[in-house]
Amino acid sequence: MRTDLAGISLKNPLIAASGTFGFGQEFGEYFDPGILGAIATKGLTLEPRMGNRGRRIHETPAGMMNSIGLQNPSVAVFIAEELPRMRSYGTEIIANVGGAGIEDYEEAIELLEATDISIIELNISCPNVKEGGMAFGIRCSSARRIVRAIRRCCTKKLMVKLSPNAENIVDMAYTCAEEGADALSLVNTFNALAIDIENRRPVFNNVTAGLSGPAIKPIALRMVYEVAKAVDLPVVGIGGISNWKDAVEYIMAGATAVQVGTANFVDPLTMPKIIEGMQLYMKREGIQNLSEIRGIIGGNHG
Amino acid sequence: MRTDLAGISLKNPLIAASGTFGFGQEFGEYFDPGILGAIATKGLTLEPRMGNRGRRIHETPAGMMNSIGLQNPSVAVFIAEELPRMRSYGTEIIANVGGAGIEDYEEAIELLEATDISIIELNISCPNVKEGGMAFGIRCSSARRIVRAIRRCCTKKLMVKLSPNAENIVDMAYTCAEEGADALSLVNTFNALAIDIENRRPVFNNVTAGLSGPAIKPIALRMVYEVAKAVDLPVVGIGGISNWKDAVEYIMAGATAVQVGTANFVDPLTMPKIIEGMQLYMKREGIQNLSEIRGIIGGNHG
Amino acid sequence: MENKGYREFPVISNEAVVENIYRMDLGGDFIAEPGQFFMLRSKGAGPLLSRPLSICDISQGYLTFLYAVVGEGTAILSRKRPGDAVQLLGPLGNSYKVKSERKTALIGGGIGIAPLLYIAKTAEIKPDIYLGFRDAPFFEKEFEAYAGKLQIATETGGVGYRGFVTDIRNWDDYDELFACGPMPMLKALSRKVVDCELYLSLEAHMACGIGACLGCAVETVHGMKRVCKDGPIFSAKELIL
Amino acid sequence: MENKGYREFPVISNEAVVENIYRMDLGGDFIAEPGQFFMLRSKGAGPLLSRPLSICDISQGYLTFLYAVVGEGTAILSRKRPGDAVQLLGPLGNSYKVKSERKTALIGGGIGIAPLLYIAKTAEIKPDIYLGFRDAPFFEKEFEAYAGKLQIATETGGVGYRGFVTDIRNWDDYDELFACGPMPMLKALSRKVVDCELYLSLEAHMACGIGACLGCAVETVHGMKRVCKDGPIFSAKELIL
Ligand SMILES: Cc1cc2nc3c(=O)[nH]c(=O)nc-3n(C[C@H](O)[C@H](O)[C@H](O)COP(=O)(O)OP(=O)(O)OC[C@H]3O[C@@H](n4cnc5c(N)ncnc54)[C@H](O)[C@@H]3O)c2cc1C
Ligand SMILES: Cc1cc2nc3c(=O)[nH]c(=O)nc-3n(C[C@H](O)[C@H](O)[C@H](O)COP(=O)(O)OP(=O)(O)OC[C@H]3O[C@@H](n4cnc5c(N)ncnc54)[C@H](O)[C@@H]3O)c2cc1C
Ligand SMILES: Cc1cc2nc3c(=O)[nH]c(=O)nc-3n(C[C@H](O)[C@H](O)[C@H](O)COP(=O)(O)O)c2cc1C
Ligand SMILES: Cc1cc2nc3c(=O)[nH]c(=O)nc-3n(C[C@H](O)[C@H](O)[C@H](O)COP(=O)(O)O)c2cc1C
Ligand code: FES
Ligand code: FES
Repeated sequence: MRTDLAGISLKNPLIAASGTFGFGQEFGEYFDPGILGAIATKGLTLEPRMGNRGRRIHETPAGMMNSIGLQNPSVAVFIAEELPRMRSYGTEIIANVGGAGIEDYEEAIELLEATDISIIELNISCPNVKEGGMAFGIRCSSARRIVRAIRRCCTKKLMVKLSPNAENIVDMAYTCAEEGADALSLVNTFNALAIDIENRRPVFNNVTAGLSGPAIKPIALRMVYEVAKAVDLPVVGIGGISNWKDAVEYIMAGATAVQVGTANFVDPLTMPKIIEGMQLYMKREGIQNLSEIRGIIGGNHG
Repeated sequence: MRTDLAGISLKNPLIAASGTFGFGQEFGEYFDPGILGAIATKGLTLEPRMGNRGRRIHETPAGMMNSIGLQNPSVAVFIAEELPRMRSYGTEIIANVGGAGIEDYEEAIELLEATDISIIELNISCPNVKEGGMAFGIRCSSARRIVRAIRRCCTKKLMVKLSPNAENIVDMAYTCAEEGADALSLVNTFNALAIDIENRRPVFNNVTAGLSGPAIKPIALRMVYEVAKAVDLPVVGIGGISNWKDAVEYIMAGATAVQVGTANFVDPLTMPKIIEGMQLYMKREGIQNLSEIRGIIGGNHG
Repeated sequence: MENKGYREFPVISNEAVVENIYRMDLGGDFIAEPGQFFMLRSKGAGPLLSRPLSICDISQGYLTFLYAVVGEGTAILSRKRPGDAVQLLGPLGNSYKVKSERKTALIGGGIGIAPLLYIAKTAEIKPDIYLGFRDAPFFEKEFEAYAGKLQIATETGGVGYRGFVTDIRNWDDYDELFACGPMPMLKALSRKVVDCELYLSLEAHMACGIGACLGCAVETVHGMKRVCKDGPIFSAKELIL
Repeated sequence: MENKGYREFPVISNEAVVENIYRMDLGGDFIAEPGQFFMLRSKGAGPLLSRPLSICDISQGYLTFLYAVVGEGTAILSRKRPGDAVQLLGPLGNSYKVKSERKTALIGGGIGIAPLLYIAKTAEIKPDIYLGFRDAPFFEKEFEAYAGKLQIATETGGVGYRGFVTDIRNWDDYDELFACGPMPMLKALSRKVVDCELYLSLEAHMACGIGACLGCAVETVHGMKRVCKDGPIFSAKELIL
């Protein structure tokens, strides 16, 4: 299942999604993270962040909302304390970078430039931080500014993570492609609302929070399909993937690789199970290489 | 629970959503449709439509996708054959109108002008017909054209039904308000994709289809909240409402009334149960009028 | 107008008759016509939509379903044990009666044999019954008491006629045929039958089961019809398959 | 590193001890520390996320949970019958041991009494136990064998001390206190206790239970900590409640 993602060769197309796999350590108790195609780190920012106060998790039908607020120890601490251990897993590490203003992003990237990480995932789509974050991911004009700025200082592979709240996901993808992104990953969480009717106020202090999980899969899959068909970049599909069938759907929609998020919480062994399931599936169907089915429903890949 | 919707007085804020309640007849076997605040008809078009071929229904986690394709007997046949019976229920009838081009919409409205129906729900958001339909509901400029044209020929209350696929739901709401809409209802279904991996093709002939049900509620609720806060029109909340608590959440987000769709399929008695549940809730909480809680989480209503 | 909706019934027994095929008996006094179906679900757990299942049999005090485990909904069903409860809406759909003045055969393929038992049991005169299976037959003994002639076909030839049940014979010496099974079987039968009335019981993906969603539409010479409300039984002449 | 994850265990019994409070026993040989918890769910049905439940007791061949039915997840749990199975991940979190050299009291409020039993049972020396209830006490007899002193408080005064369990006495003559219960109770206790070591077992909404999602974060003087991984037991001194 070896997969080429923008020139980086992954063992397989299964990537742990940012913010759902920590820095890998917790899952090490359950399986060897080295079997994964890659791990995207928890969203990193220039300065350490303690994240949001109040409720952070709310369950919804077949989904969950979160308002973690990019709690992280900072890029510098990540590089010093987490990266060496993550390196030892023997899988590709993708640094997911968030931020408030363009300068923050730039400085964070600069620090990462000095490491041996080969892929940066630029999170312009986190709905849970007040300043910056998702704001960049809604309109093409803002996205263009940040991708252009980051591209200038980033010699690593640059994967831009798109928000499903973007006004037009395909235009957004074009914009990122034009500004030199090497790959796109989508989707981040959907902006959503839950109300605590007993107390007559929003469940979350920030009012809205990000929806993820199986509930969003049909919408996310449609977006991945549209983007993969439209742009000539590798697309990493994300959203509600819980089993190997979901992963195969994304590949058939045109995704080069996939990320698994919420499902890691539901069962820490989700990802090894998906890898195994896909291997069996490929064997059963006589598929040598996923390119035989990639985009087979009508994308431009495969 | 009497509710004023743009000057029309409804018994209560519970409206059967278009396309999920037929013309009421089927539910008459289970309860008296006269207890509802209103019934929105199946989407009507100028010409009869047989709808889409192939699979029309696909279940998803906590949701469903449909690709019915506006199957309906035409506005004229509706007026002649269905409306008289619907009138006998003694509840408000809302004519939901779809169409391909602006002229179709206009002619359909003209026919309805000659009836005693007081509310038209303009469906600019159906994702399941190739021409027209949702196309109008994505960008403000197209929405403006159609709402303006319809407003000119429509003396009834005009409620525009928004698509969650709109590029910017708040701008869309402003646009409709500017063009003279009397009310807004949202959301219609989310454009979504499902793939039949065995046969390596989309489940639906039209490739994409509309996602509805509890899965979408958190996103739809957020949109209703944003729109109710932004515009000075009554907003009818739709999306995943399955029980009285969901309905109360929408009211607290700022909705004047709510529509129940998919949940009618899950249990034909959903709507009477919601009405009863809300009555008990109001009694328990000492709420005389829903305006006491409407928009209480921070909208401009109540 | 009754305020009925979904009602809960206790599981009396729920056992595999062969691998992946279960028979479930629910306690209650059921009144329904042969050929009808119920929408079925678990209480507060499992998928959003209910699953349609045909009436296989009704006896004093209980109702029988015969079902194949094909996905999540039927898997959950198969884990029900005596004393658990399931919720039913129905009976739904139209029905079919074998009439004494018509020489009738019932033809079932695979799990499509389910509705034939109650149809045979309520017949005015014993119909001939033809049951087709991929490999090993199941549940066929239950039909013995109610069949004029009972004939089995298996594709592998292990039991009875080797091949498709539709190829067992020429059907035109019957006045009337009733068939239920996979679509290719129903299509094959439609093509073969020339001179007798053929009724087909159809399946379709359903959301509501009561005629409201138009999800189960099937094309007929009289326009679109709903499998749940106008069917599930249609005259083959009327269908555009 | 073991490839463990969720494992299935059979329900041996599952009965209401009073209205809405259930005791569930699961069969198996469990090894866990007092104060730890499990993430628990049904197989292939029910909500997406698992529910955290404390270890109430472990005996030869079985594990006991004591839980309140508050929503969908616990309602589904309450319908499980002997022979059904549930899936568990764990044991998870840190633990708490009553040490012989420290004069210790365990204080529980409402369903917060659940973890106290196994803590008392595994204590090096019998702790004093104080249990508070709204109205009628429940499960209190189970503690008798393991308590130095056992005292009950009820808000209505029906049994034992009338009022909050936190107000039963001055706590400062204990060396150490362990408390579990609703947040207002824990806060009240934190304010009252001056001179002894206070440990609190916290609750938080959890997605993963293994430290990955950061959903259960709680603010401490050493920054954000995770209730599931760094807790559920924290020294009151370190918490910013
Ligand atoms: C009128 C009618 C009567 C039926 N009677 C029987 C019967 O007596 N015994 C029996 O074993 N089966 C019967 N079926 C088929 C049965 O409904 C499906 O096998 C069942 O719904 C599959 O559910 P699942 O969750 O296990 O499968 P999944 O494939 O996981 O289901 C996914 C979705 O597709 C729908 N679906 C899948 N297969 C079918 C199908 N063949 N027909 C309709 N919807 C389907 C499900 O209802 C569900 O919404 C009948 C179908 C209809 C329409
Ligand atoms: C470490 C730990 C140990 C616990 N031990 C016990 C115990 O032994 N006995 C017991 O009765 N309860 C215990 N709880 C609380 C128990 O987890 C909740 O009552 C339960 O999750 C409610 O689920 P529900 O679906 O019935 O309620 P719902 O309110 O419908 O649940 C909705 C969501 O909120 C979460 N949730 C609701 N209440 C709580 C809560 N108090 N704490 C954490 N999450 C919550 C649920 O897990 C679910 O994700 C413990 C909680 C934690 C964190
Ligand atoms: C608890 C949680 C934390 C997340 N944190 C981040 C983050 O820090 N950076 C980021 O780019 N995405 C973050 N995400 C988004 C996920 O990476 C993923 O895009 C999203 O959850 C959709 O995938 P899923 O449905 O598989 O969960 C987070 C998601 C969850 C649920
Ligand atoms: C089967 C089906 C048919 C529908 N047909 C129409 C329609 O004809 N016109 C329309 O405006 N909306 C139609 N809708 C959308 C619903 O009215 C509603 O906006 C949507 O389903 C979201 O609400 P829900 O989550 O409660 O179902 C249809 C929805 C479904 C599921
Ligand atoms: S299933 Fe809804 S109309 Fe037939
Ligand atoms: S529940 Fe996920 S980190 Fe604690």
